[in-house]
Amino acid sequence: MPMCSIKVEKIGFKIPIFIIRVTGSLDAYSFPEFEDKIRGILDKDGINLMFDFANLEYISSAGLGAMMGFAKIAREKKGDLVIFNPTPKINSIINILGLSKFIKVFDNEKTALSAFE
Amino acid sequence: MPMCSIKVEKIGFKIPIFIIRVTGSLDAYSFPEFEDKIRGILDKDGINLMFDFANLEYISSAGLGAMMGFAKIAREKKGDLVIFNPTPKINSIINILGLSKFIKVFDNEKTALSAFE
Amino acid sequence: MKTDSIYLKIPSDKFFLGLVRKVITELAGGMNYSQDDIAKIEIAVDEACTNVIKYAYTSEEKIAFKGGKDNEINIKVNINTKRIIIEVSDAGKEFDFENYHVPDIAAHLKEMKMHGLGLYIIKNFMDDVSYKRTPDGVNTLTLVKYIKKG
Amino acid sequence: MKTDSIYLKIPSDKFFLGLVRKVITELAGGMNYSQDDIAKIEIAVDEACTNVIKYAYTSEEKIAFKGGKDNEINIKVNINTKRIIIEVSDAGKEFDFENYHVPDIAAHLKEMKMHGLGLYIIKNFMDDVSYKRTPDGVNTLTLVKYIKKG
Ligand SMILES: Nc1ncnc2c1ncn2[C@@H]1O[C@H](COP(=O)(O)OP(=O)(O)O)[C@@H](O)[C@H]1O
Ligand SMILES: Nc1ncnc2c1ncn2[C@@H]1O[C@H](COP(=O)(O)OP(=O)(O)O)[C@@H](O)[C@H]1O
Repeated sequence: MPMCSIKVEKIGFKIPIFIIRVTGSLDAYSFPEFEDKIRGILDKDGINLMFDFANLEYISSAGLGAMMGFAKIAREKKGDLVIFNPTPKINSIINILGLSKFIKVFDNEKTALSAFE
Repeated sequence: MPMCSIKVEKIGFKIPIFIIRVTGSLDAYSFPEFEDKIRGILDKDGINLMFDFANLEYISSAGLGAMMGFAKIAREKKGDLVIFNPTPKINSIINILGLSKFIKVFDNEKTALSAFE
Repeated sequence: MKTDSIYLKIPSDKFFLGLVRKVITELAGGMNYSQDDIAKIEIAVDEACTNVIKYAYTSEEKIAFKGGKDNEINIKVNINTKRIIIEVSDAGKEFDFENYHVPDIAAHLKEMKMHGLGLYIIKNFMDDVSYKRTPDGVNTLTLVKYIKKG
Repeated sequence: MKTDSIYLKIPSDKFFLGLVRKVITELAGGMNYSQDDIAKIEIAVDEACTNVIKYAYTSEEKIAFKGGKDNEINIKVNINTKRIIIEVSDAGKEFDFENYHVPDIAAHLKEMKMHGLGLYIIKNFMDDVSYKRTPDGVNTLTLVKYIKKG
């Protein structure tokens, strides 16, 4: 029932950037499948990740922790992970928890892209 | 919790027509207040009623029965009652119950207005 | 076949009808029903609970389930890959369900009558509807809807 | 002051977390909480139920409440105009809540650690959190959130 799906777009500048658009609820139920998919991207050449959270309705600690974990892996590979377009609800959770100190959060896709320039 | 609110616009052709835009859920909880308001309109000069159901999420038998009752009163006073813009969900309920045989249902505001020409 | 049961208990108060609908649509929405069927189950359960609030529990007398509080409605939802079964129970007045006949809805609507739609909806929108009253005074209306094979 | 109790019982299965959130947001949404507070209550209850599923009930052993089925989670919500109280109960393993200390979240995040956020969220997002285990083996985590006066 708590569903989460992603759409991945690969855009090519000097380095490839993966835009990952997340839809639904990222909770303990939907988390394993989500994690598998993102790990699959990280395992290949995906070290620059942009997460579009516009259609993410809910995120629990499982999802938030995973974002931290993915960011760590991406940075170890000299890439980065950013989030853009979060709903006010999710933006507020990210801020209260202090996650925004470790993962950059942008208002929109354009400003998020600038993180990789 | 199951809230229902209405916005009323009076438009003047030869005869006054009341466009009633309904938002929320029209169930047994929200029904009494809704009925009071519509009866208030009918009691004055409101005999031509157009119900905008675009933002009506839910309607139960209390609400459906009330629409029949209002239509009856309006017609006795030589007016009429029509519905426009129902969501697919509510349109389907109205059709299955056969209410659409007794109350005209239109796709949009323009065609609904034509009922009063 | 795995079968899950979910229980919801609410005070007999119209205020909680929206909650009941949320629970039902969330559960039915996770199954293989068409949008139309989900809407039918939603309204049928809403009407069943509305009737309990309106007719089974009257405002004058408070009645409790054994060990429960006054004027509660118990909703048990049992789901598997084939169907949903919803049991709506109360400890209120008995209802002579067997001898209640839903009105001829076409004639009823022709006369622009406002009442009597609730049980018509329940009986016509669900595949199976039955009523039972146990000796200890618990009334249960059981609603069943099967998943159509696509 | 009128106080209402609503009960929800679900199988210990992550599949039903979405249902729990719907119930909680519908109830809290009908009270005078800010959107932020509703989101905090929603995630706190989700984390509490997630922990029961992950840690209290393990997949090897099935445990039931007295008279209940195996591996169920009981959620009792008590609401009035002042606050919401949510009790999440299970019949599973005991949790040494008193001696569990949430991590220093800033340091934790600095090291990009992925775990241990759940109880931090529960304790920081709710006004009052307590744990109790009764002699008959029922664990209850009680979460309280007050309505701020505007
Ligand atoms: N749970 C119940 N307990 C007692 N009487 C009931 C119950 N449900 C329905 N009834 C009776 O059946 C009648 C028809 O109910 P219904 O079809 O829902 O329409 P309405 O509520 O508009 O009358 C009611 O008027 C009532 O007399
Ligand atoms: N209901 C519970 N029963 C038993 N142990 C629990 C329970 N809830 C939490 N714990 C323990 O507390 C730890 C911290 O939980 P939490 O903060 O939710 O983070 P995480 O689940 O990511 O480890 C868990 O790893 C677990 O050992």
